[in-house]
Amino acid sequence: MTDLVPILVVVVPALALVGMLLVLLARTPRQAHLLALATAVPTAAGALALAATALARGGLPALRGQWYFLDGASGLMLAVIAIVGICSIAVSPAYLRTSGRSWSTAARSQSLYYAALFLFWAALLAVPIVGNLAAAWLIIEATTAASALLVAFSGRRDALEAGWKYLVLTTLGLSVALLGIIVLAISQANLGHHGLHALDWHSLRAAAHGLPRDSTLIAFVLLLAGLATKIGWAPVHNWLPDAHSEAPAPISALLSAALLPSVLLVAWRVKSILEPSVGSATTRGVFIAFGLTSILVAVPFLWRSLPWKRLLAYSSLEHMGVIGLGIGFGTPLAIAGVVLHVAGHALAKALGFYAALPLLRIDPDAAKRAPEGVVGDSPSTAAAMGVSLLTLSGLPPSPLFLSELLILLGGIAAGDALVSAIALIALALGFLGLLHALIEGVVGEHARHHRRARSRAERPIIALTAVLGSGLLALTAAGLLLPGSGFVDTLAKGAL
Amino acid sequence: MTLLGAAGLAVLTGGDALGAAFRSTIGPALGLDPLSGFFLAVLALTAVPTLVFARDYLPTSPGARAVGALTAAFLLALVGVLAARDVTSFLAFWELMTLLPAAAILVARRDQAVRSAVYAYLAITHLGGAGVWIALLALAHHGALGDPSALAAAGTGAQTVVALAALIGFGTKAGFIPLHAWLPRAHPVAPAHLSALMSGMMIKVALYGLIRVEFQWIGATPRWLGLALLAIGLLSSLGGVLWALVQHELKRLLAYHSIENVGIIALGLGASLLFADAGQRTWAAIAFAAALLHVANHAIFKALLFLGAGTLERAVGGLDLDHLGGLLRRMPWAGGAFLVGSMAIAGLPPLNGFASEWLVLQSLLHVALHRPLGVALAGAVALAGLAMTAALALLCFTKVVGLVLLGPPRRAECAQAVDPPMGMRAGMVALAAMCIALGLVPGLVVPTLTGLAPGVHGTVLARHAGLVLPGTGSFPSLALGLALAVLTTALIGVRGKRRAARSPTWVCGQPVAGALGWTSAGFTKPLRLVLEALLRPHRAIEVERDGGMVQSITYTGHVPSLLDAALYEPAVRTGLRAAAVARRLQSGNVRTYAAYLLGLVIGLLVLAHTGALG
Amino acid sequence: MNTLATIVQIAGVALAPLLPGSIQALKARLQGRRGPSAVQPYRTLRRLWHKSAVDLEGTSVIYWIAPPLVAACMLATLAIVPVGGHAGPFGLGNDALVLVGLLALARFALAAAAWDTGNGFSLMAAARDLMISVFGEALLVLALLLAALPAHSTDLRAMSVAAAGGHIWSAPAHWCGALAFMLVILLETGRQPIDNPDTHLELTMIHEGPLLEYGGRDLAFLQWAAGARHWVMLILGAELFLPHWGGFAASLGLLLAGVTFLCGSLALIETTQAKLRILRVPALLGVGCAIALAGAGMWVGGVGT
Amino acid sequence: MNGALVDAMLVLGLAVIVVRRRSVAIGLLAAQSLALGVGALSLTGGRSSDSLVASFVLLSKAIVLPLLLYALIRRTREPGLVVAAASGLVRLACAGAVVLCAVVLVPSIGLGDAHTEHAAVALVLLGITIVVARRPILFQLLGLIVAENGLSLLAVSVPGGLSYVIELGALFDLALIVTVAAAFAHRIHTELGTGDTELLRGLRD
Repeated sequence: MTDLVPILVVVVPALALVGMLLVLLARTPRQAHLLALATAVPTAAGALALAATALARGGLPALRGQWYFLDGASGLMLAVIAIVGICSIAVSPAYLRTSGRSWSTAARSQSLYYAALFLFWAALLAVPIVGNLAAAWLIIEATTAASALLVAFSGRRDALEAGWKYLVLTTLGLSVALLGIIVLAISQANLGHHGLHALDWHSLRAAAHGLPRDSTLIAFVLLLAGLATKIGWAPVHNWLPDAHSEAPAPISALLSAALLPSVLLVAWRVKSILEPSVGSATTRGVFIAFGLTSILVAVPFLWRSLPWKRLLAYSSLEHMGVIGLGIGFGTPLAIAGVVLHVAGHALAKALGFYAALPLLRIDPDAAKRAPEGVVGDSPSTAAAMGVSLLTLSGLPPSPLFLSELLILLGGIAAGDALVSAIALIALALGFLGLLHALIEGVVGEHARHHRRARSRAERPIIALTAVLGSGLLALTAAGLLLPGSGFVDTLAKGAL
Repeated sequence: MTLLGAAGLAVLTGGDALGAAFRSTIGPALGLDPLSGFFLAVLALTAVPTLVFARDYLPTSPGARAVGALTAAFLLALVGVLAARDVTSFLAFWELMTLLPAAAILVARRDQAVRSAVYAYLAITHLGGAGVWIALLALAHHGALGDPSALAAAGTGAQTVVALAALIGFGTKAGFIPLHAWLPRAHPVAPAHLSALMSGMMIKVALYGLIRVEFQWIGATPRWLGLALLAIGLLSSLGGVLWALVQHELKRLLAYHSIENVGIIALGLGASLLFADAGQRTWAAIAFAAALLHVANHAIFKALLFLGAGTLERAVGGLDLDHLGGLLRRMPWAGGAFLVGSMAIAGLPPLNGFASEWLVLQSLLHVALHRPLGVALAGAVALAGLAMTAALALLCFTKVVGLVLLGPPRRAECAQAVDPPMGMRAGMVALAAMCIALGLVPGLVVPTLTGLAPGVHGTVLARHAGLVLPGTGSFPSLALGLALAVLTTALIGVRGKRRAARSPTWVCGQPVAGALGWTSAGFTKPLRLVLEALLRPHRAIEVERDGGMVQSITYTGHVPSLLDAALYEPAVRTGLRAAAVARRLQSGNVRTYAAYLLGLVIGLLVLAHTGALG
Repeated sequence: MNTLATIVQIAGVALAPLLPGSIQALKARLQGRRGPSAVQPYRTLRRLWHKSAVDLEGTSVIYWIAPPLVAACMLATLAIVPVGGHAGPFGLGNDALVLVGLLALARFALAAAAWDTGNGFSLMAAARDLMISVFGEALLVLALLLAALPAHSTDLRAMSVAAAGGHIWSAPAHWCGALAFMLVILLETGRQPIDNPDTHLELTMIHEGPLLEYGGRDLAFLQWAAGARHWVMLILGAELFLPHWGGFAASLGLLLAGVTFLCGSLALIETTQAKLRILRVPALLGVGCAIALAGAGMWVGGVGT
Repeated sequence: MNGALVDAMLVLGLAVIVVRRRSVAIGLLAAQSLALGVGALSLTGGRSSDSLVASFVLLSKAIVLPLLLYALIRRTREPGLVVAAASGLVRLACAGAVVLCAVVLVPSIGLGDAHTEHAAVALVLLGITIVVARRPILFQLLGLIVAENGLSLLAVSVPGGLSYVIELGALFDLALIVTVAAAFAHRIHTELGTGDTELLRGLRD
């Protein structure tokens, strides 16, 4: 398996790009969809194969080549991106059928949609495996271009607004990050490491001790500030709720479940390579500060009765905060929690966004208003929403319960008992909002008149709920084995 | 369920631990030790009759199948909390225990009132639950689950934090005043068997957690904790019974009584801590046993009463106290059981309520016998308070018995009420029998319970039928019960059969009319007048006149819950207002957002420049 | 001497009605009337014994069982309360707090019976009785606590022994206890200023109220129970809070003296005191509680011991 | 790099904040990009060919982007001048303050001359400031490009030149972004009839 890796790491993103070209050739929407699936399946398979290889290596040192770098974290992200991506492509027709006017004529717009989606996906798949900081930056920037188009796909005024904000803010943020990268490059150049490979993860890691502290600190700060914009950490998260609520549901799923964590992964790697020269106190402090702020900022927004997708967006903010906190704590327990949290959050959030498709079909003004008593109209949609909400609010037996427990325990172990306590209380406060959405939105009674769901249209969401739900339970079971496993310990050591 | 109960009983009597011991690891582990065994046994004692009851009760209610399944899951969660031996599974089952009844309630009914009640329940308990999380995570971190020395090593600071967090966390779930606000909301809306289990067992499991942490895991317990428990207990018992007294709806009344009884248990526990602090092992064990005995008793008679309430609701529809009556004659089985339960909860000899209250009273009295002065006075005050509580409970349940079971039927449905089907009857009668049995021979149980107290090996008491304690003129419950029975029957015999013709009751010669009937508000009027300053009752009288002639007079009165108005509503209001202010962050203006970014970058640069980032 | 104590205790069953009778007689004397003689209660009981009991429409078993139950409770208390520091082998123990429970049971039986009859006057009285008992019970328990302090036990025999001798009177706590228990006696025996046993106006009744719907032997039971309550309370008062010392015979004698003294003082209070407004009573009892607490504090604080 | 050019870039950047007409602003930007390109060219002496390529790319960008933007404003007619967020002086003052921050806060990051370092950082912050200070959608676009010029400035002055792969990649990415952004600007214009971002406030809490 391992010897296939160098090929796979090239093939997987390449396949996605091929898919992009193919769908552009499609004549009819139907063709486009078939072509999309046809290429998506092997792509996902390849990505999962890579992920399996990476995860199977457990505690062993990471695989790396001239251009790629594959460790457990990359494996995790690959798996998440692959699964969410293929699900998104699978449900896309359900969205396109109902989508209104768009950039151009319907037929073209659909293949454009798929093209942009594949470009986005390809970039996402590349982020965790690329072995170079600068290259990672380039790819992230590329995701911005692709996803901005997708966010504004519906062409509605609000969608344009959301897309514009997303574009401007993330680009600005990323230029700040690039500034940081260049500063690093300068320091490397002064150490005599020239050229691109001076910015490879491992060469940075190797040189880390020699890097001058001041400029490295500046670089770290700028990088974090920049990436935070893309991760959606408070206080620079503001594009996130708009983009997530206006984008097509499949895209929102990718944004929330795949994009944010993979950028977070990059930030994590920056942390672990710069730790030797900047000092762990600083790096931990910055991460914990971002995490805690995000959780606290999310709470008041969750308390408002929000439209479904916007609610999920703010819960993404909260969960990015939790993950950042876990990485900041950095103890093996916390890292185990982070790993579990990323996976669990991805599945639950994706399911939630997919549930938005039938929801909007039943109740079109759910785009603007909080849902009411969905169970009355479509039990299966309600079930999907319920599963997603219960998981996101960290109740057993969901994996997020376990991961939050692990992260908080890790926090106490790291000596940040106070931070953990605050985070815990903030999470409990945020839970109130999700709970309200669950009780009023899902099981309540509805005042508005709705279309009743046709049983045929229910099938996909039922299937998704079953699959992702069982996946979540499996995660919980797996999560019990995580603590103390070599896989986690190597991650915690930040060996790159 | 029965099997589990048996297992619990076995472990309880066997006195040795079963399964895994406590550990501070993540991996799940289950096991039992005598304390969990005791609670498990109580759980079984209440759950089995309740389930028997539910078999005939459920099928006629909406979503019966789902509710049944959820009930079973709920019971498993309760067992899980009792059997959990590691932090993960404990917290997991803890959350499930909170969540499942809410789900069951929502399946059964979904109207606005129920939803808001369930929301309040989940919200408050979950917020309080944060305390449980903090306490347990801290314990787990110090490896102090099941190892008292570990936390003691961690220093008094950690001890205090854990103790407080646990007190708040478990206290919320147990319904201590002022953390009780969810309880009178949630219990009334649940189906009868669920209310029985929630009120009977769920809050007891919370107490189980409290005992675990405060008595076993935090090492040497500080004196302030004992005093705090006394204060909380006093507040809860008096407050609970007072507000129960002024309720007009039976289930709400019962819910408030749960608060009262939890308070009594807290009094026992506090006394035990104070004894332990003073180094009096025997009395510490006795007070502990008193608390545990009351746990069992309350679980039994509260379950009985809630089942009874459910039955009555079925029979006559609606539980407004002023519209029941005369049911003892019409439903002798259910009514009789309900009567027994009421007498037991009112703490009347020779029923089980009196036995445990007598023990708690004795413990408090003996607290008051000992120096230092502060503790002694606290004991004396608590003693007086408990006496008042008992008297108030007596007043309250005299009212309940009178309005529900006795006198003329106050509504047409009551006149046609009949006994429920076999299963429901059986469940209630079984519980009533337990009330009597435990009341007659508490002495057989108490020595075992004293053995459960921390630092006690074996038992400190000899086994009798009655309660024979040092420093008391013993309470031979069995003899007393028999004596009362024999004497009463003898006197009845002496009285003979001579009776005059049946006559109506004396109302100054007027015809007996329903309008002359005494109401709940009327019966508690003297007390309301005396405690007007505290209870702040609202009352409104509307007199309709027509040409000087009074056509109709309508009286409406209710007593607001003081704490809701004083504590919860302002807190919620300020919270929401603050949130609304905070939401201005998301102004919708892209330029503002860019400004955030600029500020963030410059701010971080400043920090780096000033060296604040190390 | 236990046998003697037993005899006295059993004699109490017969002697109990004598106490209210004698109090009434004394009171009449103090008021300068020629009232009924001290044995009047016995005459009443004989009369009632030959009347047939009333049977009410729509009542249940509670109404039927209440009077015997109340009487049974009082019999049990008679067995529990020792005389001269000794009690017969009735096997019911001698615990002070059990006494409280039995009194509560009797109270419940009467109030429930009142509900069963649905008679407004009975209920009015029952409500008042229970309301006052809320504070009365606290006072009673505190008074018992004060008596238990020197004995370190709630065993009535030990308590009466500990209260013997003169040195106890040097402790202010004992005085407080005596004062508190005097209030308890006033309350439990239904005397002025708390209740007026002579009233025939239903609206003012407290202890008499629930008896309204009873007649014949039922009423006889209840009347006797009222007498028995006098007996129990006065004996307790004399045992725990009046001076006694020396052997059993002496203490029996002093017990007799004490009871007579208490009867006299009750009669005196009833002649001199007007009846208190019902809503003022809790305040009075509250003051009693405060005194008792102060006493307990002083005792534990070691004042005068 | 020649200090005068750097200063010129800064001044031009500041000017973009102040000027009112879109066409003028685009002119200024073109000038700035040209200055950057020339400066890059001047640095190529005695370096690898990468940097030569890079500088030529920069120059060509200096030509292409302004044309693209010009085309954009030709296609999107503003009904009238968009009301300014704040008066020119205030904007200038803010910009000056930001530049000062950059100068004060940024320590030596290892590039030979502190002047260029500060200028580059200042330009990036200036870009953000433009977005903060200017309402018209086009100006926010210009802000992105100014920031990007700052980055390129730093990139080209790295001793030994930052590998052209990065530079080209960055340029490509940003060009892509700019085109996408231009497309957005056009759409928004047709949607709103004006390029005033104050109207884009539909999404808020």
